[in-house]
Amino acid sequence: MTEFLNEITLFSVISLGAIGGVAAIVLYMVAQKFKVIEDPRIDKVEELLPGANCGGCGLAGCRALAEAIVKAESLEGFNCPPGGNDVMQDIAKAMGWEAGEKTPMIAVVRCNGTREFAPPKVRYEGLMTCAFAHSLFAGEGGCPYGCLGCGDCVEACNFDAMYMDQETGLPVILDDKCVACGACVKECPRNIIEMRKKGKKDRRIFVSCINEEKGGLARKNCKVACIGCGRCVKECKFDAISMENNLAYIDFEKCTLCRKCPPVCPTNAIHELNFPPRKQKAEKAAAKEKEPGE
Amino acid sequence: MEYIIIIIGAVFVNNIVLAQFLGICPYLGVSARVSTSVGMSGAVMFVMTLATLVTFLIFHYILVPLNIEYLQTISYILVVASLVQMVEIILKKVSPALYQALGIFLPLIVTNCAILGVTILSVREDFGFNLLEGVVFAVGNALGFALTIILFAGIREHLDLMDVPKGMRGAPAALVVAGILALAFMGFANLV
Amino acid sequence: MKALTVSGSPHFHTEQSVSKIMYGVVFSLVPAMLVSFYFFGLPAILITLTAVVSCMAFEFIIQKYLIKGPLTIFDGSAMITGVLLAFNVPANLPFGLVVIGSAVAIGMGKMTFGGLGKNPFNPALVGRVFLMISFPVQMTTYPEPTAFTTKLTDAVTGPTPLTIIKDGVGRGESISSLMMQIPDYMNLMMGNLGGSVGEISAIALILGGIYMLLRKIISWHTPVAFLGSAAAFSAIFWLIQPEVYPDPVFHLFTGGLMLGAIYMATDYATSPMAPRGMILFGVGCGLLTIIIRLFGAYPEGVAFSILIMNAFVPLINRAFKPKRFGEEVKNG
Amino acid sequence: MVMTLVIVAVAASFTLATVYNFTKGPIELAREAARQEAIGKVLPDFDELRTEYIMPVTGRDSLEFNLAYKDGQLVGVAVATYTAMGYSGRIRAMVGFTPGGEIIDVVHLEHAETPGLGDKIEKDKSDWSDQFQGFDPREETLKIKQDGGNIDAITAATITARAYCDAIDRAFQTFDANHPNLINKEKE
Amino acid sequence: MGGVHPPENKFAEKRSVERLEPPKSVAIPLSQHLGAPAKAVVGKGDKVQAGQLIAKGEAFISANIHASVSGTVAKIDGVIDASGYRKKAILINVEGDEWAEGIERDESLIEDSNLTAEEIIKKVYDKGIVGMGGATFPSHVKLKVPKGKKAEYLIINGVECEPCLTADHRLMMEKGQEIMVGASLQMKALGVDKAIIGIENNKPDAIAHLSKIAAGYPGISVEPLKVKYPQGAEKQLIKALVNREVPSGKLPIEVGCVVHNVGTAFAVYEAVQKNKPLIERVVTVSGSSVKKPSNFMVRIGTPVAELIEAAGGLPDDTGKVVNGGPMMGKALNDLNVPVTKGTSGILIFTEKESSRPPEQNCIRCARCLTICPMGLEPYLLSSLAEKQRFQDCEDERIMDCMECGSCLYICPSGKPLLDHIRVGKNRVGQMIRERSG
Amino acid sequence: MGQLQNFTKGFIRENPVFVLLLGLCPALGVTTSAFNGLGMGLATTFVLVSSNIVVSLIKNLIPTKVRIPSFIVVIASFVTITELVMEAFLPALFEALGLFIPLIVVNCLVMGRAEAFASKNNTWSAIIDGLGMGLGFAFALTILGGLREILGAGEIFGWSIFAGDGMLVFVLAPGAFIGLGYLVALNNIVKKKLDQNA
Repeated sequence: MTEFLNEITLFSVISLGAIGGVAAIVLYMVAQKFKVIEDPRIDKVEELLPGANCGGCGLAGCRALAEAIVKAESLEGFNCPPGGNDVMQDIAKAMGWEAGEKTPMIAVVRCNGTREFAPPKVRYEGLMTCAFAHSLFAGEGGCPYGCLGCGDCVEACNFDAMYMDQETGLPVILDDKCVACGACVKECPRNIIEMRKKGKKDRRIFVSCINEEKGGLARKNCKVACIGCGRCVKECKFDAISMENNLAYIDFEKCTLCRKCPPVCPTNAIHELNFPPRKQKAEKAAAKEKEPGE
Repeated sequence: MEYIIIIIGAVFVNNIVLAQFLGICPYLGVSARVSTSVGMSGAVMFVMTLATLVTFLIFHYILVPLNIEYLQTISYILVVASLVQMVEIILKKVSPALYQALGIFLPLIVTNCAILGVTILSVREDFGFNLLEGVVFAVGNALGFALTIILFAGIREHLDLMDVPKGMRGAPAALVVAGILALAFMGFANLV
Repeated sequence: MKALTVSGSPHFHTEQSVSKIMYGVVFSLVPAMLVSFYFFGLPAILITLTAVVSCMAFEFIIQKYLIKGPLTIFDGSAMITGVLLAFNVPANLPFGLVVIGSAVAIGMGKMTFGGLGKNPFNPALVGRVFLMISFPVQMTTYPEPTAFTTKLTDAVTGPTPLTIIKDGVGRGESISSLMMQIPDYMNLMMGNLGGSVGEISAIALILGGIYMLLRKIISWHTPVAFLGSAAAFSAIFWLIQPEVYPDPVFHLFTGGLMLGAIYMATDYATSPMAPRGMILFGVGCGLLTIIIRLFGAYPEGVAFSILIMNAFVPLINRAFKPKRFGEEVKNG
Repeated sequence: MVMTLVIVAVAASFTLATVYNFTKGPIELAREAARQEAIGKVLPDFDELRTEYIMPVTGRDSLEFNLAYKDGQLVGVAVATYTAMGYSGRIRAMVGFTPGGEIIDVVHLEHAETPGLGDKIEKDKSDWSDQFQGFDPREETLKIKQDGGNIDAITAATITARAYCDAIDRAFQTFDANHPNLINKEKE
Repeated sequence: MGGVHPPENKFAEKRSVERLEPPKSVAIPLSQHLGAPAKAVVGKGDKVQAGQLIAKGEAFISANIHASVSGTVAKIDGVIDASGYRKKAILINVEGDEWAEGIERDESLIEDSNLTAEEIIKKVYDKGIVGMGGATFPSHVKLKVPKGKKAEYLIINGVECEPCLTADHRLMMEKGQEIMVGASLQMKALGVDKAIIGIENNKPDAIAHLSKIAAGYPGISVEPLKVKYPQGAEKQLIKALVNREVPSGKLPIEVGCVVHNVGTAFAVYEAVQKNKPLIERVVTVSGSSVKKPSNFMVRIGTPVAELIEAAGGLPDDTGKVVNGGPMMGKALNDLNVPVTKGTSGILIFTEKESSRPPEQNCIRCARCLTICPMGLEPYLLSSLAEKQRFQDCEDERIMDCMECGSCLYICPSGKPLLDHIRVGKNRVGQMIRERSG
Repeated sequence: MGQLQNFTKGFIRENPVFVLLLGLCPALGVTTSAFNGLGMGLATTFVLVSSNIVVSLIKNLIPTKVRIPSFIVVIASFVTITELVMEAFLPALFEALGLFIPLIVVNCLVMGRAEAFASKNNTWSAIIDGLGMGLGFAFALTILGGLREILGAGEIFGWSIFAGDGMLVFVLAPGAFIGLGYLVALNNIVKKKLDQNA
């Protein structure tokens, strides 16, 4: 035992203890003297981070990441490679960002101007982005409100929840992948995509057109355009449908998904999604019964 | 002249990143933008010089006389860590502008093996540096780090605008660039 | 009537295209090719063919199976890489190494970054330096030029002028005595000297360069700055100690300086965009070349210096933008 | 807070010291074994070894001279020498001389030369260094042929070969300069 | 700096201006100029005479619009114009060709004028004169020198650097005297004593002709200019003629210059001396496949299809019809769009000519950067815009781009540089507007 | 996450070198041969596991303010122990790894795991985590070392694979970067395949 208590041990313990002590005292004093008041939440987040200061997050160390997170008020776009997902979840918990239930939303494409319904009249050549095509002309189909079909929205989607249907030339949204982030809505230069309530069992009814031109003009370019005839407005019992600028709009907050409006639309501009198929006869009979009563 | 040789050697011939593999983490991590990498280089230069100075004294006046050189690693890391933290705290208070430019990179530097590596190298027997030479050596290495990280940041910004194939995007392309840079720097072999 | 086309302006387009430019470069290399075939014979032809074919093959394989993108092997760029790579190696290099070099040039130098125009470093030089570092023995054994050989092996090998000078100066011999061992300047210019396949004939390379200048494929800035600075820096050392450092003319006509200045440093993707940047780039290349030649371990520094300067290009492009219209108001 | 850190530091250093004390012996043994092995390779049989340090004619650090005796007779001197001219960093080597000054053999101790090229100085990588066996620096020149000496260079690693010669030459020059002294030691 | 040399293709160079009869009906858009649309002052069923005011430009930057024919207003409705979108226009069914009172229709030259500067500007405003070069900036605004600024030079733009177009060239040859008078009137309005007419060297006849006439007009000189595109862009022209650079984001008046097109000078002459509003203009109809490349004097509002008919009809292999020059003009998606005040030419491209080269990787040849007349880096702006880095776009001064199309013309890789840059400009413009309010 | 997954994730999915890009300095610096890579990997594993154990044991005794310095001291101690033991019993490996042994102390992997995992979990999990990550690290280093050894010298673990010279680049500095670059790319692809199958 005495062998181990030789002078090397002594020197080691003393000098390292001294270095440690001096370092700690100096740090303590400096920290006291040069205190800067900051958002206490930064400390809280920093404490949860690994503290390895490896720079793996692309920022200058853990504190920088903590500051960035607190400043951004969200965890989006931040990642801590050594800490992994667990750490991020801890932070979310600590900051209380997880709570708060949102009504599930989903994006819908409000244009049905497929190549069939709105046949191309001119040929577009050049940069295949809607942003540019929009600045150039009304679109191959001629509808100045319709989908340009260059797929800017698909590009914008970070979740692989959209693709371009090569047949129709329209984007398609995959219900199970869409997280309603709104990127596509922002990207569309014609504001065709709308964020709507996901609905019970993913069921949705909406007017798949945003053309505000007069009926004839709209119809000239596209067979399935809303011509602003107003029949659906009359049909709706719940005041969910409004008519403005020759265009019907279904308010998803008021709509009860009763499925009364789609059949009355003369241009089939009203779409219903994820409903079971209609019983043709019963439906017609019901419609006939009602009509005289109205 | 001797100092110039030390610096040229450290910057070009035995570049700290490309030939010695030190400081790779910040080299890959903080080189996304030229402006960031300039800030990082400044911070590294500052800390590397200071740390080498302090550890050099500790090594020669505490560890060697007491015959406890084996405590080099542990005492160095303690010194470097607390030194960096101290500098950071002071800088934050005294000069917020400088802190924004350099200070925010300071925490990264604690675990930057370039600092610890250079402090250990500078007391290596085969260099036999005196204090001033050791400090010049540290400055040279910091310059070498700065040169490579800034060059690298430039190339990365350039690659950002290119559609690098998916598999190679990010770290792989960055590493290959580093490899080619290292190849090119081999041309400086034996310059001094 | 068919449907009208709608597109953004302009509605006119130049006749130039990527492949026209690329094949223009290949065409301008013909004189140098002929000279090397004359001096190195059949092996030079075979090496060039091997490099071109394997470069195109690797580009094809990578594009088809790894990147799965459009195939562009016939746009001429892979061909240029192949020719330039072949021009940068000794004529007696084993074919296996040529293939490895092509794989590195195309795979690592070019396709890693996505292909044509995206590579930060000159692919042919990446291949060359890779070979240089990996196989230093084979890469520094140069055949002596002998007109019209058809022998594939057993060519007489000998040192290049640069190696003679480097070793001689290392021994402490004087330049004037060393100069006796190397061909006179006329022969140097024509290409009658040891060296890589395509770098030997300064005259042929200059001819190609003039052709490219006339066709506006390259601008004069980079080559002139490169050659000028190399001459200037070597002249400074030469004037100080003419017995230790060779004269600028020697530097200009030996090694890969001409090939580098005219063909490698002017590579579009890896050189600066704006004229002022090109000049800085050329000066940097020239300076580094001379430093490596005079003080480094390698007798030749053109490849290294161009690669190093390639790394500076993004920074140079940031620093040297073209003069913006209306930036400084000059009223007069 | 300060106390915690001090306690941690003290605990750590105590542990380390213990380990150090424990490994100190083996480390020295290992070092000594390596040295002995190198000396054994470059010298003939001996039964006694004396070590002294002599400043070389050129260079910064002293050289380690190991004088080997057999039956009281000096049978050879193993010199641990170095050079800073290596391709990358310092090269250290052990050179064995006969009392007359002829080289018995050379082994490298430490180097960071390029693997595949410069590392041909290692005995088990290449027999290049065998050419030093029986080399008499008084008769021939300890330089590579490119530099006008009598040593074949390593292909594509001229610098390493040149550096190795420099290290051996340093050993020889120092040996030569101190020759009478060293021989005299034998008589003591 | 900069500039490209596209093939000139001036097929209609030697064809004198031909006057087209008014069509059966016209559609006169309410927005034919830069700035706010004019407000219609007639209604459905109203009878109008040629030259009668039918819409008033009330905003600061706007212009009056006059009936170009006589007849009955059929309706005011959306009509597809060159922008590709439906815009409000006044449709008039033509009945006879009656002209409003006070307009002199004979061709005799009236040189003298005793109007003051204000009166001239007033007339220019009343008669709805706008820039005829293509930008259609209301001329009266340009003639009013803002407070604190001083005009030194009037520059008359006779460059016509766009390939194919010959309208200005013919006008210079046939109405040289009138242009001189118009220029003198503009000089008076601006209060300057120097005017320079810039003409590219590829029109030696026009240079000779105008130089001869200019000798009789004090202060007016004719300067031959190097042939390059875009020599006729305002800022480039000023640089070439008086060696001054208009600072980024500023107007020419900043360096004491005001630039007007020769067509505008002619229109000013007609407005001031003949009381004639801007209701007709010279339009080149040309193209390699066009049977009869021509220069027509047409009424505003005439459908493009009628012009093409007059030039020999639409060739079968037509791929593209462009309103304006080949470098900056807009491709039409409908041939019934009306001629407006800014229509300088209708160009017809064959299918082969109209297809773009296939896009390849950018090889960084730096051609776009060398030729950019504004000293920008199109390759960089385009990739920044493509990567949606719009802040960087702004820092790289994307807003200085005047969309001359040189970069896309010269690009050997066929990259849609300008397309990307336009998207970028749009987004950066949006950003700037959001920032300022 | 099960303990098994905790253990295996370090090999491909969360490989410290290939995916997290941690500890690259030693990964590049010592991997001139498979043996050196393995040695370095095991040394790091030892430090990682032991410091994880100690950190998880003392986590409640350390005030947060000096948490990081204390952990550094703990790690540094184990690094020094490794250094001493290796020098005593494996002098050849000690020579080969050189500077990179003391530099284990600044390996982000060690610090990161100690902080992120060990300081929040019990000792048993900390051991598993340290072992998994450490062996993943050793795995990566061995692969890279093996690759460089095969291509550069034609050998693996010292056994000759093919005669003649290899590509020298791979034993030199550039080869380290290039080799690692392509291995990271390869790992990305493998990971993607695994994810698709999962």
